[in-house]
Amino acid sequence: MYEIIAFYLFSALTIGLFLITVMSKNVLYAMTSLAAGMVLISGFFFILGADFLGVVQLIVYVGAVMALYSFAMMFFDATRDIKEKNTNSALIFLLGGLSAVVLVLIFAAPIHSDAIQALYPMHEGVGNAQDVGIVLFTKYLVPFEVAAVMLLVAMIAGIILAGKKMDQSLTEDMAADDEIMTQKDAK
Amino acid sequence: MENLVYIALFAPFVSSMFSALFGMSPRQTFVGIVASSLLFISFAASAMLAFHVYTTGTSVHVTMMEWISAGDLTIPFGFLVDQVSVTMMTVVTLVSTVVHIYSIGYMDHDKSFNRFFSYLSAFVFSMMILVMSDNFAGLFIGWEGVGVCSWLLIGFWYHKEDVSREENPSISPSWAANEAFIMNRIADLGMLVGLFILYWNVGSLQYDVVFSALPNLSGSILNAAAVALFIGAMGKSAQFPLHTWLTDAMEGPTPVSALIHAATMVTAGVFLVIRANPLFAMTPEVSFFIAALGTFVAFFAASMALVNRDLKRIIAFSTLSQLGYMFAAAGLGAYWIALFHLAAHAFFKALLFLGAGNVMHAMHDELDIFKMGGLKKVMKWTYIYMGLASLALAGIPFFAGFFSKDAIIETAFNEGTLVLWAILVVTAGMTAFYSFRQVFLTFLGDERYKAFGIHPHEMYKFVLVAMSPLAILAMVAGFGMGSFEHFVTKLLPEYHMSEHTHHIAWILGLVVLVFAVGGIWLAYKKYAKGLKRDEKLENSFIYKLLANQYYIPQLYGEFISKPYAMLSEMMWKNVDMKIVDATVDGIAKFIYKSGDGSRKMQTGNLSNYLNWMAVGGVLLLVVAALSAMLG
Amino acid sequence: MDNILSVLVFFPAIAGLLGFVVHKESARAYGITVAAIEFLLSLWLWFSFDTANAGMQFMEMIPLIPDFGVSYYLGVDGISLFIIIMATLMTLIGMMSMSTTHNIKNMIITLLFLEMTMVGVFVSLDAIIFYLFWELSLVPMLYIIGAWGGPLRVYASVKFFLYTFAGSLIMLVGMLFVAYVYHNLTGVWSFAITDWYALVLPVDYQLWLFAAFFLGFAIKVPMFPFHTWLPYAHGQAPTIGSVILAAVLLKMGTYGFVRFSLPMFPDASVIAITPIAVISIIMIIYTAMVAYAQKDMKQVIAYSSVSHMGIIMLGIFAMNAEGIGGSVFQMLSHGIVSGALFMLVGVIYDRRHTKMMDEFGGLASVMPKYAVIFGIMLMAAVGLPLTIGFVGEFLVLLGFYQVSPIMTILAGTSIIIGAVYMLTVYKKSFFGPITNEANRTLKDLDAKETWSLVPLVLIVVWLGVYPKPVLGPIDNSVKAMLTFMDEKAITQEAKDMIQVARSVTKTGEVK
Amino acid sequence: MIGLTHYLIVSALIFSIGLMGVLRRRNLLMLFFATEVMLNAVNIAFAAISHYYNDLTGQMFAFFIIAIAASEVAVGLGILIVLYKKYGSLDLDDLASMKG
Repeated sequence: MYEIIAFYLFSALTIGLFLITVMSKNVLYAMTSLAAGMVLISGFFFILGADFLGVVQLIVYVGAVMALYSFAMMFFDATRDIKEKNTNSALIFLLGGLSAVVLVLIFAAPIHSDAIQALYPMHEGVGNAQDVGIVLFTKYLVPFEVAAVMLLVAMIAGIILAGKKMDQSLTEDMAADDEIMTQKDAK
Repeated sequence: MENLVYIALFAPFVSSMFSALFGMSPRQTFVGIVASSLLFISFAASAMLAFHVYTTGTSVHVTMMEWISAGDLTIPFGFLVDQVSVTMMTVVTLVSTVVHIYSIGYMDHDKSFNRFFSYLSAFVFSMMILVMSDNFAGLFIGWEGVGVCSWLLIGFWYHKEDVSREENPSISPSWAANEAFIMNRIADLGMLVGLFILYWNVGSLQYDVVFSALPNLSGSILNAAAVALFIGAMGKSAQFPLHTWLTDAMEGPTPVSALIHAATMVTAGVFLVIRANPLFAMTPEVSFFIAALGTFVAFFAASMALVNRDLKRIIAFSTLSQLGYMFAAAGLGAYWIALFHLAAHAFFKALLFLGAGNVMHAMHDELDIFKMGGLKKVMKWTYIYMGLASLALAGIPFFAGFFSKDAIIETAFNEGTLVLWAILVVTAGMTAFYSFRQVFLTFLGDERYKAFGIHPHEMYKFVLVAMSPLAILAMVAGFGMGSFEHFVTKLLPEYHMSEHTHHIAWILGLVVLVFAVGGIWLAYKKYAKGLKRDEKLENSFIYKLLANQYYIPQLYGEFISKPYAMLSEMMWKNVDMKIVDATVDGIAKFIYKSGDGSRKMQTGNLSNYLNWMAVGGVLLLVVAALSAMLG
Repeated sequence: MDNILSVLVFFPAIAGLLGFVVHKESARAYGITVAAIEFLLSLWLWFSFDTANAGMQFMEMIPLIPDFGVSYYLGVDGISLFIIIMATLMTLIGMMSMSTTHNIKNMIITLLFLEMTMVGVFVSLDAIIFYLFWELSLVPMLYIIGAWGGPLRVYASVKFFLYTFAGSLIMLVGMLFVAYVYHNLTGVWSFAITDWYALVLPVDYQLWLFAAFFLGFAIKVPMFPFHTWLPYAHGQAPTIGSVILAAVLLKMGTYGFVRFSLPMFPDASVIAITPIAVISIIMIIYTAMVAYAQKDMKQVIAYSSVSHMGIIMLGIFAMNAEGIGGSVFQMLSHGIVSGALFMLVGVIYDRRHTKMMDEFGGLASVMPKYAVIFGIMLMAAVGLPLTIGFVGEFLVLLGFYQVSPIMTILAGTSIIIGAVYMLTVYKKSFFGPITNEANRTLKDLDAKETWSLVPLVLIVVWLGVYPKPVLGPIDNSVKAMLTFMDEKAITQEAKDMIQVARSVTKTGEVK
Repeated sequence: MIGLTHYLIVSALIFSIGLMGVLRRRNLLMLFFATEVMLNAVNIAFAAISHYYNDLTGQMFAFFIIAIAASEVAVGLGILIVLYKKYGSLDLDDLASMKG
């Protein structure tokens, strides 16, 4: 009973929050609701018994990713409302709606699961983190290492891409840039 | 004997090659002399072979080498000298030799003198292959070979311009040459089909093998083969409806007309029917058709000759008519009579043409007999020769034509085909009329040529001498009829008149004679005193119809050549360019345009790309859902 | 020399590579020398060829990708031998007569590469190697047309390339499928044609595969309605390009039918007789009519090529030794005759820079030697007996008569309409008075042109009078192939249709 | 009782919301947000499948997706900053240099 309530609560909340993320004109609102949605999704993971995944979700998404976004926001003007041309919104809603309907249809259809056998079954009485650790460091060791390298690469890439001309302000108007350029030319 | 065969065959070839060496150099008389001597050697060899065959009664058969060998087919270059072929060889080489010598005189002003001899000898070589071959394929080599030589020789004066049909019915020498070649090709297709039929049913194209296998074949195959071969014969012998090329072929130099289009090549069709007599003897329906067609052509051609004004064309029509006689005889089963008429006709018709050549030479290539007259004074010998030949052609007793033609008419009576007999008799009268109309208009009466400022002169002496063998043969050849029959019937089936026919033969002969003499008399009355033009007659429908050759050349032009050209044009411009090629280009254009069109999708706007991606994704989802539901 | 075939294939290519260092002035002499050596090598191949042996000879085999059974596998039999000799001969003659002067070095090198691919196609016994050479041959030709061609050269060369390329890709799919089936049946991969021969396929497989190969070959032949690239390619190509294209490249298509389609898919081939015969007859008559309507001398020859290729196609599907042997012979005949005709058109084009017939007229008076050689080639083209053209055409029609008399008569009209357009060309160009003053001063054939054309004339006459040395080995190999097909055919209809050596109804048998 | 289907439907709905965001938004930052939403939706599905089939593979996938999402954000944001420096805008309509 507790599980049902939790599921519906989380579902309603995440859908609502993500809708705000997608619809909102304000970047700050969007980001905040996204972060909240992420937290609630970790709730799903806890319900599902994937404790470790839930924790990772919290740490990585809500902690790291959101932090990245918030830092990135500092480069841009987050206070301004975003002006977008929303052409063809009918098509967009149609596509979104259609995909939702079709996906739901597919998933709602009975899934024949007889043929599916667990390759790496969970063990009763053993913690999720332990299970995950065993699989991650045996079967998925190589992908895990690759993922680690990828994260390193991404980090370096992020620093290099964002780090150029850090001395210049992005939020001030571009005229300053031009001034600098003209000064350089003058020299 | 084998060497003689090769000498007879290859002497003309050597002559041709020798002349060809000088083909592009200016006129050299010795070329003509060498060519003529080589031809005479060929004639001598042929005569010796004839003597050999005549005395021993055996035939000479040589196989030179294998030609084509593929699958089960083996075609050798084999040559057979028997009674039929040796007759043809002798006639061909004799007339050829005379014509060669004649040409030295006739072509003496022509800058392509050497080239002419090369072609002429090549023709003789082809003709020798045609008559000597021991198989149908070899015959076909000669058949096509004479066709090409005929093309070369008709178009000898290729530099002449095309003119309208009203000005010159055969447009130009090169046009006439092409017409002749193409018409012959139509018939050659029939001939080829005949060869195929025989091969696939007999397994060989050798005469002896084919003929001995004939009794085993079914009637329909025999008929098909006979019809196909006869179609081939119709082309070469210019039978209706493939006859128009022969008169147009008169564009060629006159010696060519004498040799090719009178004495030898055009008789190849008759030769084929005689050669394949076992086949035709087994197909009475086809044979009767041949006889009927021959009779029709005899009359048809004679009718056109009645009103024609062109010296050579009249003779050409008469050739056509005489070929009809030969086919009539062959079709009625009297093969040896056909062959006899072929030989006799070769002599007097060649003589007639050569005489016409003399007149042309004298009249500076004027051919309209209405512009001649009175030439007897300056061209006595030519007059005599042409008179003799015309007498022979008309079938006046004791000249060559009398015996042979009479025999044919008698055969028609003997076979009970009285309609054919009647037509042939009437045609004999017409023959006499047009022959003498031509002779009288040319040689007698008022000297109309003077109005055109022409000063005619007699031909060179040696030319006249060279023509004399033909003249003599035209007079006396008929007397050899008995021994000829004896000679060739060793090979050809004998033909005997019935008791009844034999009984009344003299009456039949008399009837023919009455018609012939009547024809001559009519011609004499009308034309000997000079030309009196009868406007009313000349404007009558029949006269115009005949003068325009029943409008058949025009019909062919309007209903075959022109539509073919138009259809070709349409095939090219509309079908090939606008349908076939346009389809291909259309596919290419479609690919290009679809690329060009879809290029607009590349707006560079990521949002649009995302939209497209989503559309694709959703579509795939839908497909997945549908297939899951349906599957 | 055991590996004479490899030498034949790669000698021109290596010589072509070396050609890059040859000086421009001597490039032509170099090319002619190489081509002459290559020609002599091919003649040597003929002399050491065992004419009594109907099978493959001089075989070489080096595995290239053993896992997939791809190997460098060469061999010749009576069918391919003479096509190879013709290819080397026509390359030599083409180079000798070549009048191109700009970029001559590039031209020579391109031609030598082309020669490699041409010889390669005809000696390959491995489908992948065959395909490789087949496609490679497009590249030099594309370059020749595109670089030395007429005003529309880019369009023509791209059309030529894409069209034939599209067809051969489908053929490649077919080849891969055959290999796949072979793998399924035997458990090993092989692309060797001789291995494929042993494969007995069900009729429906045969039909699909036949169709796939058909597309590749038919476009190359080119069969109606895939022929429209040809007039453009010929119309725009330089003389040498047209000569090689008509003489050799087109033969690849018909050769492919003989080498692949017939022995591999005998039942499908028998089923295809009627449709292919109908297409062939359309080709023969239709393109002959189109040729008649042309104003451009070269286009006439180009369309006449299509018409003649129709005869060859008809013979291949006669399914008897006469027809197929005649077809192979006709390939040689057409190669030499049409090659010579294109060279002749090139001669007049060099002098007048036009190929339009109404520009000419009366050429026979000013250029007698030219007119004579043109006349001989024309007569060979219309199939005059005692020229090379007759033997093949006669045998093809004779062979096909057994299949269908009516169709043979229709196809036989080619001897009539062929004469119609050829004689029309001759009359328009050579006969009549000289109407165009520019023609009055034309020079007759010079030594270079004469020396390149006279050998062809000699061959035309020699093989017309005495075709046995060539026809004999062809006949042997064709008979062997037919015997093999007859044994391999699974349906009774096919067995009945394929005539080995018992083609003639025995005398006395009443049908 | 809540079954796998329920989770999958929720996942599908969230995914569609993300998709709609991707389609609708022109601002690159917002696009990133929408992408995150989609990734999370998938993660839910994986975790649910993992749970209901009693198999850890699904969770493994989710881990890697999170790892990839993290790198994506790091690199992506770096690129965004460079873009913003260069064009002064993050609007897709202004960034049409790939027009074909």
